[in-house]
Amino acid sequence: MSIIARFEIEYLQYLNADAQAVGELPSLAHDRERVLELYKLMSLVRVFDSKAIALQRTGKLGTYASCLGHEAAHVGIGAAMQPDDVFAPMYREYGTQIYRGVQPREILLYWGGDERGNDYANARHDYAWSVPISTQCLHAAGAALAFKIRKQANAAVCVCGDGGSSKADFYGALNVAGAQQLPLVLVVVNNQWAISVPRHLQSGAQTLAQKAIAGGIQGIQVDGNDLFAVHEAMDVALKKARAGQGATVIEAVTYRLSDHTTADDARRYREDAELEEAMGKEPLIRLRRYLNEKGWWDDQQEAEMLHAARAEIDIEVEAYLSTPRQPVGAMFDYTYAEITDELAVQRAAAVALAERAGR
Amino acid sequence: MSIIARFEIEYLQYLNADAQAVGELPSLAHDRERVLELYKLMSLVRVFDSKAIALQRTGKLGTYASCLGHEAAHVGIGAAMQPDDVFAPMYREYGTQIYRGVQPREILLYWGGDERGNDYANARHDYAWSVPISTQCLHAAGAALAFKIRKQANAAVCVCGDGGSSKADFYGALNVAGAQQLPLVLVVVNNQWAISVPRHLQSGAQTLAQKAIAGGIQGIQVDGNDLFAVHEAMDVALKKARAGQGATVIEAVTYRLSDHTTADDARRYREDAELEEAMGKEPLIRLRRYLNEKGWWDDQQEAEMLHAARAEIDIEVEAYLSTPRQPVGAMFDYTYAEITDELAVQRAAAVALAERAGR
Amino acid sequence: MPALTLIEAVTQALAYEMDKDPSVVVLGEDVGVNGGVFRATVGLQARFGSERVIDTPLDETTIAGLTVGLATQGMKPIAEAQFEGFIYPMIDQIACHATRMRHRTRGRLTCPMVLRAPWGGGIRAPEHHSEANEALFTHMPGLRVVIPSSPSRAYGLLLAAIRDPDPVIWFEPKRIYRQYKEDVPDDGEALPLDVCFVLREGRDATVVTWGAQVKECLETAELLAKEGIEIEVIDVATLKPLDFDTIHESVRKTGRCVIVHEAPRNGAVGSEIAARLAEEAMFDLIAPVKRVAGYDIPIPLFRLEMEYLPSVERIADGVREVMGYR
Amino acid sequence: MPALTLIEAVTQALAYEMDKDPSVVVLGEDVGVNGGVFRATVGLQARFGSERVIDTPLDETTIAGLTVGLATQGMKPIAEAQFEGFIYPMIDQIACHATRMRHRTRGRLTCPMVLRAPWGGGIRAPEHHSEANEALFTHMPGLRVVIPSSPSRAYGLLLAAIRDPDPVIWFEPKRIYRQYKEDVPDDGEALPLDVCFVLREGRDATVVTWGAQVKECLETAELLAKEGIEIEVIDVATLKPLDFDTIHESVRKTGRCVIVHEAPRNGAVGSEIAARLAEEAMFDLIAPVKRVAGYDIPIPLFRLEMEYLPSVERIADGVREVMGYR
Ligand SMILES: Cc1ncc(C[n+]2csc(CCOP(=O)(O)OP(=O)(O)O)c2C)c(N)n1
Ligand SMILES: Cc1ncc(C[n+]2csc(CCOP(=O)(O)OP(=O)(O)O)c2C)c(N)n1
Ligand SMILES: [Mg+2]
Ligand SMILES: [Mg+2]
Repeated sequence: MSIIARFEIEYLQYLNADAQAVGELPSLAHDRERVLELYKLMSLVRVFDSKAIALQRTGKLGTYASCLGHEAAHVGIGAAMQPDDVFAPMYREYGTQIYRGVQPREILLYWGGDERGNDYANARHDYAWSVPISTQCLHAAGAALAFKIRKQANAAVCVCGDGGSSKADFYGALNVAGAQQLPLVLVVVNNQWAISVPRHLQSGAQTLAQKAIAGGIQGIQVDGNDLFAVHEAMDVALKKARAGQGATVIEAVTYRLSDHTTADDARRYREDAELEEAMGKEPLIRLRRYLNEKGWWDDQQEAEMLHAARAEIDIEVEAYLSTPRQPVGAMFDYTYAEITDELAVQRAAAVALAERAGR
Repeated sequence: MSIIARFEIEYLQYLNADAQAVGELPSLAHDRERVLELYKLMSLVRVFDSKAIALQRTGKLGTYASCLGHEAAHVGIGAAMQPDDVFAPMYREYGTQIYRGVQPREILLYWGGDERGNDYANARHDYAWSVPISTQCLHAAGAALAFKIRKQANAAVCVCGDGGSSKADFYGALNVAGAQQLPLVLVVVNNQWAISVPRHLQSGAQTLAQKAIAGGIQGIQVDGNDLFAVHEAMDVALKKARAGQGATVIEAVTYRLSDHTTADDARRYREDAELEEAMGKEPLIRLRRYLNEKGWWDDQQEAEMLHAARAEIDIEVEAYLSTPRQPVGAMFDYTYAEITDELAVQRAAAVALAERAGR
Repeated sequence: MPALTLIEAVTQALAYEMDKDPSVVVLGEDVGVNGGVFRATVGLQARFGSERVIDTPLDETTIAGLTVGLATQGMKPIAEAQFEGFIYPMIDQIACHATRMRHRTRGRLTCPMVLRAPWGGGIRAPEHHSEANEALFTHMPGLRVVIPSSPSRAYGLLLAAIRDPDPVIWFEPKRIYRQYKEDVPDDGEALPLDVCFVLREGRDATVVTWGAQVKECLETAELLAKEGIEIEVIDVATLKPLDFDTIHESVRKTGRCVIVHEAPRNGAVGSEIAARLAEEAMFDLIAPVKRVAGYDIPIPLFRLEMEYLPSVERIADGVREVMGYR
Repeated sequence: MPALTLIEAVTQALAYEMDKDPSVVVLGEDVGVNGGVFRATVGLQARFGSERVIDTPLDETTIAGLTVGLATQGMKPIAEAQFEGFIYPMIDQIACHATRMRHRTRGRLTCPMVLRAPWGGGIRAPEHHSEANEALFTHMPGLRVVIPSSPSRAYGLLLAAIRDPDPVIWFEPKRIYRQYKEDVPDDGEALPLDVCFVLREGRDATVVTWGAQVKECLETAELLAKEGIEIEVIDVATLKPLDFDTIHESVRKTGRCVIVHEAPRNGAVGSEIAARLAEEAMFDLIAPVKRVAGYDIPIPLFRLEMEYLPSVERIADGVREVMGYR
């Protein structure tokens, strides 16, 4: 019996739950403007999130997936990416998407039951939300393959959850990323729950980062509530990918502070104590403490920033609510590049019916 | 940055390519009767294999997948299993199957285009060959789950190839085996090729055994041409599984000395030199050298054994060739437990048509 | 006698059979403590334990393959796909193995299993939560495909599905999960898996449908009755094997047939019913067959989804059209 | 002018378009050095490099997902499923993403891709190597589904499929891969993806078919001509969208229609054609529609497979049956 292979999984954290530095901080942490920019985005996302939930509760939005508690992970991912990289989200990465130019009104339009929400004005080559779990991981792998074929120095990034890391498509992406040395970063945002299924029922693995080993690629676990750690791991992984040195799995450990979606009630399956404990580690307060302690931020600035954020989101909500429904015929117009004869007949009938009914 | 998990993959070999002991041999190696029994089975399988290829070449069999070079791996797997364990093969594990009671005539009948080949007289709860790659891994996982639910101290064993270890179903089995602590042994018979695709294009992983790490289960690589190593690793893994201590991945490193199937021509994509080198490590000669050096076996015994094996296989071939085709109606009789009205009509029509044509 | 909604009747049937038959197990995502995202398996894990009500990892391929493994080794698994739109990764194991174990092994191994999934549109759900993809399964030899449309039929048919020795695809019309209650005695009485149910008799036209659309068809019948048109409403219920005889018998009487379903029209279960009519009932028909179905587009997100689903208006138009022939 | 078999015409079309359009790439299992297990991609890797002709890991889910990723990011991927029986794990990515990218994003992302697979029975292959599962795809909005039946149609239709801005499922009838040769000029001329081909004219009955079965239908035409029955043979070729007009026009003339396919009858493409006839051609029909199809069972292993596939005998019987009506 001899040992033929050895592996290690590293854990990266810069700011602990008490916002204290653990070892030397990365350069981002010293860049006041940049950190404030990202903090403001995290705050904006949180304002957006609670507004969206309120809209849902009052019947003005469909089912909505909250991102409460994921702000550092999502913004950290976005901040490390370049515009020409490709992003393939699951369904709650508003922080990443807004950073990349997706508008809150677009996000609302989608959850409001209107496909036009996915016709992003910016980030036009990014994927829309991928409801079938982890299928986006293979789109990102395909995008990465396209970069490789075209010798384009960009990377593709996908995000899935702890649940999503059990899925065939995740493993397939991992496998081909290693086999083909793809410029891909697979981020597993491990928020401990997949709806009601706890992390330990998803996998017997000690870490989700170690799944990387199965594909022969690098894996790292980071504190997903630490913006600096997420950003740094992403930055390293992206540079490696763009340089043609292969793929990385990043497990960002965080916690879903909300229900799974507005259609869920987490009290059915989750202990209050667990939630409370997790609240103590949440990313926004942590970063604010860091800013406060640095003397970069005070309560007045916080209040002003929140005021501005609310005003900005109100405009977005207004834009969403005042968007008229698509005409009935629109549902036929994007099935093929050119409508087929058969669909043209169906379209005419549907439009006539709606007209007759005065819709 | 800290290390939060460490892993090692071990390699197991007892007899090297020159049939010399590497370290202390396991108890099996000292059991003359048992080793001879297994050697004879390996030899029988090889006789069977060349006979089957000959039948195919002369139009008396359909496409056939040879097991040349895999005899130690296959027999080693079978020999470590108990009758009540469940076996889920891919499509060339005749060594395992014959050990478990499947008859060569049944194997021929299946490759001869007759479903009755899968109606094994023995090993009645084992699966038939699974042509869709690695789908059998999940059947084995399900069987293991059944054992767990029934608190039955048995294990399920599946085999897939190096190619098969890329497949969604393999990863799914791995994942659930770890999550549910299933009594499962996943054997990857890595013969370096998946038809024309070499091992390195399947995966960037240094070993296929390390895929176990993704599921949080144990993985080990063994010399798949060393009967003792395969048997020992299987024995350990099966005992662990039956004791409720979880699943194992065993990568058995071997080489496909034949074409992929009789429909393939490996000269299109494979260097002769590689094949020649692999011939030097093949399992049968290696074990015979061990037996010879032990003084347990001589040329005369070898000749007699081969003679007997050929006679035995001839009887099987005869039984196969003299099996009349199923009646036409039979193709309708196993779609449902009871034939549906619609199928009864179709059946009557098909039977009438065949009768009219004198078939 | 308990008054139950359709989904409560599903739960009652599951509990009944788990209680009677220790080989019955339930598996899927969130079926355990959470009792399923629609609450179909609520209470089962507490009652029967986590070894028989299993929260699986999030991979539909895994769920399907495990289910085949369980079923072929003496268990009777009832797997859940959380929505019909997530059933696609299960198709490989269903098509290649569940439907063929018996065939492949000449009866040595069999695959008694039920694959349950909420099905269909109309609940203002996100993308992929509103599909009607039953046609993918009715084309596969070896399956039964069932869609109940009332609490009592859900109870009786589900018991039959669980007891059936072959694989059953079982879709639950989620739009009518809680539409109304019905007395559903927990008597363990199964309903037959090979007959259509005639829900309303009528002399003028036969309306054939299944699932949630039964509701619209019955409403249409009320509406048209006021116009003097009496339609016969047939709930197919078991889509495979298809009880064409009941449909044919009705068409013999009415001479007209309108097929209503929410799946896209092209290559749907309605196509097969129309084809059977074209083959076997041509001389019974006064009017051409009429299909009122989903359009051949992906079902739109919810702001437009009701424009997509067959409405009372569209069904009534369809019937009036065939009434134009005499 | 090169005389090519059907599979050689496929290779020629692939090479033509790869040469013209650098965004075209080929991916699948064994498509590289080996040139595919049937030799459809032979020579392509040597000519266009291993970055454009990619041997993927052995996972159909991966191949399908990569293909969607490539297609949505400016490439034109042509993926191969090694056999139609291994296409099932691809259905999720096809149904949920390939068909919907355009729809979901209102045209922002599109998915121009071709998924090729050898298709159909009759070559004495092992289990799962003889399926005819085209109906699973014709039901999906957003797809085109094409099955060529001659070398020149294979060439022209494949070029059209590659150039099409939407996803195309492309099945190759492997039984006639090398049945005969035809002059197929390498002129880059595509054929239309929305018409049926009338291969033989006839006044008495319309026989509608596709794929390898075209061969049996044309043979049946010869046979029946000797009995004085003249059948019109239509090769549907593009199954989705369906050119029903050509079929209808023929039926208007003949008044009789026999639909021939090797897939199981229930819920097949033949069902849709028969349904359209029942809806739109009832008063043109003298005889009921007749389907001659695979039985509703898994296609048997090869010792019995020819008993399963529609034969000249069965097709002729079908035509004779509809000829009984006048
Ligand atoms: C293929 C598929 N199966 C099931 C679902 C239903 N579903 C939606 S989210 C979810 C849990 C996802 O958990 P995780 O991946 O951990 O992400 P999280 O929601 O926790 O961020 C499930 C099961 C789905 N969307 N897709
Ligand atoms: C799902 C699926 N895809 C493709 C194939 C075609 N195929 C048959 S064997 C094979 C290669 C298998 O290689 P490996 O797993 O290494 O096993 P080996 O044949 O080398 O023992 C392929 C691609 C198949 N049978 N099933
Ligand atoms: Mg989660
Ligand atoms: Mg191999």
